[in-house]
Parts: sequence; structure tokens; C-alpha cells
Amino acid sequence: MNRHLAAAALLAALSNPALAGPPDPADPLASVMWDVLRPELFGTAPVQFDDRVTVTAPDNAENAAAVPVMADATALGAVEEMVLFADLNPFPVILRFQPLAARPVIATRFKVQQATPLRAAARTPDGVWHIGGKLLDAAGGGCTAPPATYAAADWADHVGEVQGRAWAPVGEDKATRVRFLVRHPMDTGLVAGIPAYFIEALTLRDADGRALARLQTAEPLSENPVFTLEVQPGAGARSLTLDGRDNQGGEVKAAIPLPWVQGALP
Amino acid sequence: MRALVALLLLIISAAPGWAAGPLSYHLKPVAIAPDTWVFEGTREHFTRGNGGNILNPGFIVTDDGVIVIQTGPSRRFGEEMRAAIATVTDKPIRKVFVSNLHPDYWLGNRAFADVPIAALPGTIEGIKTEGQGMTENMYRLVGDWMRGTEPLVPTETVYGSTVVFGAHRLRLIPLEGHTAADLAILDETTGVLFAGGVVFSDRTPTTPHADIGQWLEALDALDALEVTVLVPNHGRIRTDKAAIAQTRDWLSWLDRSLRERAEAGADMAELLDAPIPERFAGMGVLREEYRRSVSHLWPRIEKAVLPRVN
Amino acid sequence: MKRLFRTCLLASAMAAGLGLSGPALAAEGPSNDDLLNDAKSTGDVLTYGMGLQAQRFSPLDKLNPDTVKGLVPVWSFSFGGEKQRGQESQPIIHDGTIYVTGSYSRLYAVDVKTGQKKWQYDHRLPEGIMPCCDVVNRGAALYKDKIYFATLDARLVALNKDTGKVVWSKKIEDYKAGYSATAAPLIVDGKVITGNSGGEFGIIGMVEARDAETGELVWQRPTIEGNMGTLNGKESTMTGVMNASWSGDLYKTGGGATWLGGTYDPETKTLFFGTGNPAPWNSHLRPGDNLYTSSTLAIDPANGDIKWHYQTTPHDGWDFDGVNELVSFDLKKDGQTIKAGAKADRNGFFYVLDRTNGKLLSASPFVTKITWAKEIDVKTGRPVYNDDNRPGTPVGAEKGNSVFAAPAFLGAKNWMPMAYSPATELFYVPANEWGMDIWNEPITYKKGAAYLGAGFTIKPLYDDYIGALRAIDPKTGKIVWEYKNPAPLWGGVLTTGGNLVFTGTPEGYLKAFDAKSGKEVWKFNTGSGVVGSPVTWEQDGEQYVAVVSGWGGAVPLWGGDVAKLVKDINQGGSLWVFKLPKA
Amino acid sequence: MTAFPTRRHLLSFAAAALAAGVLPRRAGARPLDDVVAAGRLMVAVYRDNPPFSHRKGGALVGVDVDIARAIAGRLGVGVEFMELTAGETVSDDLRNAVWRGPVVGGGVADVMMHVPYQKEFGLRNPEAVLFGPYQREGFALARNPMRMTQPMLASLPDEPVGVEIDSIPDFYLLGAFGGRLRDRLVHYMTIPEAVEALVKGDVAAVVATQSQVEAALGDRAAGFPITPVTFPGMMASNWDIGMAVKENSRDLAYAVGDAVTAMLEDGTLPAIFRTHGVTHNAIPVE
Repeated sequence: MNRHLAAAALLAALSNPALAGPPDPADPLASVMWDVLRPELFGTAPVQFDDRVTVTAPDNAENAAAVPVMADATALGAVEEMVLFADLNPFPVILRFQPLAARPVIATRFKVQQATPLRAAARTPDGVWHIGGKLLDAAGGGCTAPPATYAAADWADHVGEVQGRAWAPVGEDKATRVRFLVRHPMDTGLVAGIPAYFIEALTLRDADGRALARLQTAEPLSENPVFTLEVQPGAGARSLTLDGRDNQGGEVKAAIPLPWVQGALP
Repeated sequence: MRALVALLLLIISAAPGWAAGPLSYHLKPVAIAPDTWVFEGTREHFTRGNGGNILNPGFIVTDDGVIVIQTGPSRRFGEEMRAAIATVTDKPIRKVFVSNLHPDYWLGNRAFADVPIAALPGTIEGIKTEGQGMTENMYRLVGDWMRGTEPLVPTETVYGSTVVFGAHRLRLIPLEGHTAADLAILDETTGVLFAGGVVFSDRTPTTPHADIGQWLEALDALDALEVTVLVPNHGRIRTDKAAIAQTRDWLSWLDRSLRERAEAGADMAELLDAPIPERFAGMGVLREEYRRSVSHLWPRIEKAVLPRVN
Repeated sequence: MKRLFRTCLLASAMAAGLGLSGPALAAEGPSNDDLLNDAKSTGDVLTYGMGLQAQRFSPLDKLNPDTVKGLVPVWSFSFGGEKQRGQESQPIIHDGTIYVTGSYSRLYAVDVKTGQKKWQYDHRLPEGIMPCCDVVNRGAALYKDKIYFATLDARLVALNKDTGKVVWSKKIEDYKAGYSATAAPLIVDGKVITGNSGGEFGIIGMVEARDAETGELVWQRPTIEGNMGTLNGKESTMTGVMNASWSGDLYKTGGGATWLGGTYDPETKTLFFGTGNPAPWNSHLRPGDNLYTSSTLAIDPANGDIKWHYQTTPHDGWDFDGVNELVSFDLKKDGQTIKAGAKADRNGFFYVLDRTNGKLLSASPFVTKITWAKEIDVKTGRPVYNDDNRPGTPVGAEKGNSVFAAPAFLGAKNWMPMAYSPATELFYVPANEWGMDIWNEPITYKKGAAYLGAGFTIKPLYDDYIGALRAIDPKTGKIVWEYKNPAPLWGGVLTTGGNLVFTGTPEGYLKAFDAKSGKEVWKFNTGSGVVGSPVTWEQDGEQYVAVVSGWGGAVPLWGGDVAKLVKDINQGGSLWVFKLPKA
Repeated sequence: MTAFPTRRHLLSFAAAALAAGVLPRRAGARPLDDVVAAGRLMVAVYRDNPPFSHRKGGALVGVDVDIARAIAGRLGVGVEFMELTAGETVSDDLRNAVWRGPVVGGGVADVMMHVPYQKEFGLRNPEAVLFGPYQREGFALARNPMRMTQPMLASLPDEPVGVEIDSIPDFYLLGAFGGRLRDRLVHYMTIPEAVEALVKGDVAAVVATQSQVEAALGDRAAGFPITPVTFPGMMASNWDIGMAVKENSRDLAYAVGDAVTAMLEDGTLPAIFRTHGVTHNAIPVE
């Protein structure tokens, strides 16, 4: 059976589970949104629920506007793309991540609207999405409550500022941990009178401009979002560059030094 | 005297913090010093099982009337407190003190709406801003126990001073650190200290409004006082200051370990399951409060280790 | 419940899809030639001014004084939200889509046929903006696959015309220094050309050209003498001669903002930008003509050099900001055709210039009362001042002598654009009749210290009207007809080959007049004051008219007698589209 | 712990009593009640107006900011600040800050700081109430004593003089003595910039309000003597700075005014000015 046929069969199976064909595995988190999200996010690509994709997050969101989450798919080996999503958020997708020359692991913080399944999906080179996740309990309000910058008059003075740092590589794959924070209101557009205003793309590059990791970021990320990545820069690189933009054309540009490399940028 | 207190403490410790039964806190006032009673709460987090009964409110019976310290997590709790006080004395309630803005200290205020309820200005301000949200969250956490509970903002502002009720001289000590305004009350007459927010005894401290540096200074201030019985806000009542040392130990470790991990490049999510030293194992709700503290304290610590790069 | 989520999901999935695959391929939009031809093409409205010369004339004639009674609304589109005020915009129509800006820096793309929204861009404004004269925006500019508009925080934003996604966003000025941007950009030879607005406070006016593709600055031209221009990142030429008409270092902060944008004449390849009043207000503190404030500058679009200037109010003492648009037209007089330009100035005079060299051809009053000058001397091109009508300089602890001056500083004509009909050879000017008490006073405070050094109150001149739409013959300077309106006129004018003139009123009407006689032949109440500029085009064999409705702008910000007239006008924010149905 | 002065005690108590609705409420909008009920005093201060209200390391600081905090403390409420970009006139600022709000939205403040306390100005702005003057301001000349030996405007030597653009000293000196000084005036966007130019030697003197020049010079004032100056023939040499509320908020003005009086009596007010390196000049009782 060629791929098109398989896809068509899968689509048929999705639209009418009574028809023959391999049914999707049951959602272990029993989400009411799974049937809607599955075609939206993965189309007709095969999916499987897989414990090798781990999602680390608290059971309870202490601060609904900044829930920490770490998604790790390193147990799968090669991964081409990852999607982080919370089923019951008004905007389910938190971010998409292409680990080009990076380990398939990412951590950040996001806003949660209500108790929800929180998941990471990782696509392996065979086109299969491997999905892991957990339930997150939350008092809610993270998406529609005005962020703190709504009250602070000075967000415009700081928007686009980056704080960041890289740590010397450890382990066999010589991956360098990078953490960075981008000052941005990350307005969802769901608060009356405040237009959507959020970072939509970030790319971490090697010294020669080669992309190491590409992030497509979305409304649910926390105000002044923080990211943790593990990338593999070229041997001679003295710094990493971060570039990106928001949905209103605002630009993000920064250089994160690799201080253990001799002569790294200050 | 000392022996009596010790004996009482034994009895308290043996008694279950919360007895079974549908929606009653079964509050039992326990005498801990002359004229002084405490309702000891569990060393848990807010649950539908305990109805939010995790605090140690108390009262002092004076010739001028009864002085109530904290009103508990719900209207029902406040009402049960009032009924229990009536089993000890027929004197009227003279005044209520609320130590800080956290919900278990003051959501019972409705039961004392007919008497002055006093608090520090920072506490009043905090309750005005955050009270409604906290109340809603408590409904969510403990459910039907909260029925009829509405925020009631304290009606009287107090500052640091010494006030006299009957034979009791109460020293009002404004502190900060656990929240922006924590009121400790030392009964100079009996030597009982109601720690009012900054001292936890075998119960992990809570940090949603905390400033660790200021909190440690507040502990030093309490450590310098002459105390016969120390009533921590949460946890075991003691006749020594071990709870102060324990609180200090925890806060110092928490602050230091978060800073070290931030410096080493850890992400917030990786801290949730970080190991906690064995010596804290005896503290109630340890892992849960630790995770909450990470959420409260980490963002600022993290910012400090990430330099500007553009 | 589930449906609600589904909607959210779809929206986000669509957004995500777009992001992944890169911006969708946009249909190629209007070319430079299309823009140059806009005045003649009847199926679209590609430029602010309905042609780069800004004549606001359409040759369409299906609508005329006889048929206009059949003009009916097709649909109305709400700008939504609580941001219901100050809609001074002109719609742009291209390829089945209307692009229209709203107040608070919003831009909408709407389907022409159905009124259904295609996309919307809401600019996230910082809290600290302080636009002087309401939160207005006057329109967008379309070129190739992008649509451009300026925002209240003084940025220029380029969006993909089909998706509404931002392509680039550039800071024009620092909004914290009091700058904002409200005028429609002008596009000439692949360059986006803008002026600047804001603060009479320590700034100088500027005209700037940016590359339409990238937003990178090509040239800058300061409007005050003594300041250097730039071209391709390097200093080019100095504006005028340093200290020729300014004392000391005042030229560094002399004002002359170009807040209304400009027009372009393809025949002479010249940009025309009006410049604002000089700073400070008290003219006694800055002897000299104060070039080039309160002037019209003719600028070479290739490099930003000034070809000529004409100063309408030398040594201005009344805030007679000279930003009003210069409209190019062919003046047919004594058997000759002269390449002329006309400007109805805030100071009350209607100027006709030779647009090839800036020489004055005629200047005649277009309002009933002008106190500051007796006339404009055609030989010298300079006003003959009434010296006793210049506000006095403060003496002692007392304010300077107060004078009653007309027009008021809000102008015989303010921002609202006039129209010219080559068919009737008349200009249609939205004028206002008001005066002011004005004085220079020793102390007007700002942040605890002095500021403008002037005070004023505005007074209507007549009991029964302030606004007057006037048809002016540029050959004679004579007023051919007038329509009087109780409230001040604050919207733009449109004229057509069908012998019609359209304009809006604060009372809520869009009105049509016979272009020759001035007879009112049609009106429709839009539900809120009309301060935008109407446009017309043809589609599927039917003639359409569109206008935005939504009271606001500078007038309601002023107190006194005028405020009483307009305080009960409801605010709003909507786009109205009308057509004459096929018989 | 220190005992607090009785007066403060009483004030706080009154505020707390109001909060609980112990005192009878009057009918209609009563902004003092509203303020107390909300537990927040919203105060408008000028943006970028050192040493009275400006940003330092991101934080809002200055004399006006501290005074507002102290007032709120005495009313027993919290304080929030609304930063105000100066409009073309203070009448615009009053409209934006207290009686109608900025055109871009965001509402009004309860109290605006740094408003000229002057009868005629008040009469011209009936929508607001001016009250509570807390500083008498005047102009001063800071000079390089080597280049300018006498602190006299009339005998300014042939040296450049720095002023803030569009300030009273700017207007005065542009026009004074038949415009003799006009070509020697150097305009700066802010007084701190002008003062730095004085220190660097770009100008020989700076003319500005006394508070601003004192604060900008700080401890360098020893090398650059500051002398009050008058502008003969132009205006009174002093004016008073006070506060404003909306016209329907007189009761709030009374409460705030009382708090300021108390702060003057107990020395809080002069201490706040001292912290910012500014001399406090009390308004003489007339």
C-alpha cells in the first residue's frame, strides 16, 4: 500500500471509526479534545503514545501565568520536529521546535487557562509522531488575565532585550546548554483592548549563521519567556547568535558568548 | 508551670488534628499557658479532608475581654472558634488580630464582624487587592467547607506598639519576609509568642509572598525575645525556639540550593524533583511546598544569573 | 463549549500553518505605473488623494445630480471594540478588497462585495503615547504586495496585503519625545515617503524616504535651515543657510513638523510637503522669517534636495501651521495652460503657485475674516501684515496684549483635504469660520516651568455656522458657491465627473452637492460624525461610494464655545459602502 | 518598636473606619470614599521630570513620588502611579491626569502632583481643584566662578549660557535686554544635560529652576555656586507647586492636604526633599 492510500485510509478511519483500518491508539490522558487536535496538529501522519517522550511539569500550576515545562525526546534518537501543546488552552500549541543541531529537549514556561493535558509530540525521521504527556491541574486564568506588563508602563522600553548564557558542554554528544530570556509582553489578544503581540519565531545559530535550533513560538508562552536548549555548535564558535521576530515586526537579536572557548566575546 | 505546659503539649500532640465527621472542624481549645488557648491545625496543605484547618489560631482571656489571634480559613471555622471560646469563658470578644494576608489567617473574619479586627497596613492592603482571588481559590481547594465565606477586610490598622488588655501586656511586632507584613504578638505577661507567619514547626514554610532575606532577619528578631511557649503559625507548638532554627535552616538551604542550581544552568522544570536533604524529611507537605517555593523564588534568582546579551 | 474551542483551535492552527510554510505567495499588487495612473483608473482607489496629485477627482459619472437620489447603503463594517472615535481615514480599494485604517493604529482588509473582514491588524501601542490631536489615522498606502501605514507610536509598518502579516516595522521617531504619526504614507518610485508629527517641543520637521521593500532609510530632509540632510546613510546637503533667518542655536529645535504628509506631481517629478509652525510660539523671541516653517517645500524624490520653497506665513505668530496639501492642477487662464498648484492655507488665504518654480500667481481669502494680514503682495509673495494684530510680547508681570485674531489657530482649513474638479475647474475647500483671543503670557507652566508662552480661546465668528464648504475658482480667487454647516467641517472632500461634490459633517451626514450650483442633492446619516474622506469607484458596472464614520479628531479636544456645539455628537467607528444599483 | 505620633494614628484609624463603612456614607460620587474603598491612591506624576519624578534603573523615584507614597501611607491606602507625558499646557495635563483622562484611554488619577498653585490658573481650569502647595520654587543661576565672577543676569559676560529648551529661562533670556543674549544661549533638552555641559566647560552658566539645578549638580555644587535669580520685568520670582484633584473630589483634597500639613509639621516633607538633594522652601503662611 502506498503512502497516499495509507493516508486516505487513516483519514477515513478518523472520520468514521467504524470503518476498517488501523484505529488510533486510545488517548491515555482521555482528553475531550484529542479527536479535534489530532488532525489539526498531525494530519494523517501516524501517531503513537510513547513513554520515551517525557514531559516534566508540576502537577499543580502554582502560577498559571508561568508554568514550567520540559519536554525530552532524547530517548527516541533522531527527532526532526517537536510540538508542545496543552489540549484545553484556547491556543493549544505552545511552541514548535526543530532541533537541527540540538538535542530534542526543550524547556520553557507558559500560561495555562485551566486544568489540561500537557503534551509533547516528537516526529522521528520515519514520519511517526511520538506523544508523551501528563495532566496539569490549574486554577486558571493565565491566558485571559492581563499580564503584568499591562500594568507596567515600561514594557516598550525593554521589549526585545535578551538575557542569556551558555554552559560548557558535558557528556558524549558535547551539547552546550543555552538558557535565554526575551523581554516581551506576549499578549494573547484575548484580553479586551490589548492586541495580540507575541514573539513568533526564534532561531539559534552558530557563528557562521547555520541554524542550530528553530523555534516557532505562540501566544501561550509566558510574558518575558525563558528557554532552555542544548545545541551543538561548531568547534570554533566563540558565540551563538539568537535572532527572531514578533507578530508586529519587532526584531530580536542577541549574541550569547561561549566563554570557555578561548577569546570568546565578552 | 513549665511542667504543666509540657504535659499539655503532649496531650495536644497525641490528639488527632482533625476528627472524622461531615463538615465540622471539631475545634477543641487547648490551654497552653495561663488564660491562653490554641486550636492546633494539621501539618498538611489545604484539602477537602481538612477543610483548610492547618493554622494555629488562638485566644487570650483577659479582664477586658477575649483577644482572638487569627480567624481561620472559613466562615464556618470562625463560627466554630467562637462557639469553642464560649465553652471556656463567657467574656465578650474584645478584639481580633490578623497576622498576614494568607487566607487561613482571616477568612473566618465574618464570624467576628461585630468586633474590631486589627492588622498591619500592608496586610490590609494585600487583603484588599488579593483577598477576592484567594477566597475563590480556597473554594476550589477545600470545597463546601467554605460555604458562606466572603472576604472581610480588617477594620483597624495597627503598627508596632504595646497594648494592654486587663492584666496582659501584648507587644505587637511588625515583621516582614513571609509576606510584606507579618504581625507577631508576644504576651509579655505569660511569655507566649504567637509567631504570626514567620515560624513553621515541622511543617514546610510557604513562600508565595516571601522575601527570604527579610524573613531571615525577622527570625533573628524573634530569636532575641524571651519566650516560654512558641506558637508557630503552622505546626507543633513548642516551649523552645527549635522551630525558629528549623525555619531558618530550611529557608537558608532553599535559597542557597536554588542559587547554586541556577548558576549551574538548571531549568525550573528540572528543580521540581530535585533531592531535598534528609534532615527536612520530618516536615509536613515537604515536596509540595518545595515545588511551590521553586515557582515563587526561581524567576528572580534565574534572572540574576543570565546576563544581558544585546 | 466545544465549538468555542474548535474556533480557537482553527484560528491557531491556521496561524501555525502560515508560519510553517512561510508567508503565502501574495498576488502581485499595484505597480508604480498603476499608482501614477490612479487618478484616471476608475475601478480602484490606490492612493491617498485618489491620485498622487491628490485632486480627489473621479471621472465617473453614473452618479450625478439626477441619479444620486438612488444611492443606497450596501453594507457597513464596524471597527469593533471600545475604540470608537476619531476616524479620519480614507479607504483604499484594490482587487476586491478595501483597506481602511481605524483610530488607535488599526488596519482592516474587508471584502468589497460582502463587507466581510479578511484580516485585521491591531498595533500594540505603548501606554506612554501622547498624540496631540486625538488617536486618529488618515490612511494607508498600497504598493505591490504590501500595504503601509503609520502608527501613533511613530512607527511605519509594512504588512503583506493578503495576509495582514507584518513584513517590516520601522521606528520613524521616538514616541517618548512626543512624536506620533497619523498621515498616510506616499509611495513614489519604490520609496515610502513620510513626514513627522508631534511635539512643538524641541524638534525639527523632517521628510523621509524609505525603501518600500526593506524599510531602510534612503534619504532625510530636515525642514529647518542649517540642518544637514542625509542620502544613503551619508550627509547630503544642508537645508538653506545656517543662521540666515534664525538666531543662535534655535534652528536646531525650530519646529516645522511635516505631520500631514505630502503630495506628488509626476509631471514635474516633485514632492510637495507643507511644514508646521516655528517654535517657540512667541514670535518676538525668534526674529527673522524662520525658514522653512509654515511653508510648502518642493523636494526631489530621488535625493531629497529642496527645489524651491514658498513660505505662506513668514515669522508666524499665530500658529498658522502651513502643512496643508498642495494640489497640482492645470490652470487654464488667458488661453495658456500653467502647471499650477493650489493650497488653502490654515492662515485663511487660498494660494495659487507656479508649481515649476514656486512663484506666487495669486492669493485670495477663502474665509470671511482675516485679521493678521491685509493681503498677500503678489509681486513679493509676502503678506502685508497688520502689525497691531500680532500678539504682543509680555511686559512686566503681565501677559502681553491680547488680540482677537482670525482665523483661529485650528485654521481656516485644518488637515481635511480639499478636492479639484478638472470638469468644473473649481476647488472645493472645507473651511471653518472662527477666531481666537491670543496673547503671549509670561508664564504658562509645563512640568512646573514655562512652556509655550502663549494662551488662547477659540470663538465662532457667526451664530449659525462654523463650517463652510466653498467652491473656489482658482483663476479669479472668487467663491462661486458655499454650503454652511452648523458644526465645524473636519472631513475630506471628493468630486466627480458626474458633477457631484461629497463631504461629511460632524452631525453624521455624508452629503452630496451639485458641483456647479452647490445645491444639496443627497444626504445619508451614518450614525456618528463623519471626519474621514469619501472615495468612489466602479465595480461590475455600478458606481460605489465609501466613507468612514466616527466623530473625533482635534475639535472635541478644545473647550469653550465650540465644545458646546459638538459635545453631544456620538462617537463611532465604521466603514460605510454605498452604490447606485443598476436600473 | 517605636510608638507612632498620635496624629498619624488618628488619621490611619479614620481611614480604616471609613473603609469598613463605620462612618456614614454620603450620597453621590465621593472620591475619598472610593479611594479608601479601593485601598489605592492613584497619583499622576510627570514622566521624566527629575528630581521630582523620573525613572532610575527602571524604578520610579523622586520628590513627588516619595511625597505621594507618604500621603498614601497616612491615608492607610496603597499607592499606584500614572506617569504623565507633559502636554502642550498644564491645562492639557490637568485634563489628562484628573478630569477626563488621556485620549488613548487609561482613566484618570485621583491626585496629580506638581501643579502650579496659582489663583488665575485655577480659575481658568474649573474642572480641577488646585490645593496643597508643598514647595516654593524659584530660578537659580549655577556658574563656573572662574568664567563668571558675579551671579548677575544683567552683567552676564560674553560666555555661553545653557538653558532647558522651551523653559521660562529660555524665553526670558531670548527676549531680555533687547535680545542681547539670544545668540549665546545654548539649548539642552534637559537640565541635567545643561548641567553636565557646565561641568565639562561647554557653557559658563546654567539658568534653571533651583530644585532642578541643585539636584543635577548634586555634590558638585561646591565648585559651581548656585544663586537664586530674579527675572526683572518678566514675572514674580517665585511660584508655588501643589496638587490637583477633579472638581468633585474636594473631600479627597482636604484629606490629602491634611496629610501634607502633618508631614510639614513632623519634618517628613523637608526630609524627603533633602534625600533628593533639593532645598525645601516652605510656603510662608499668609
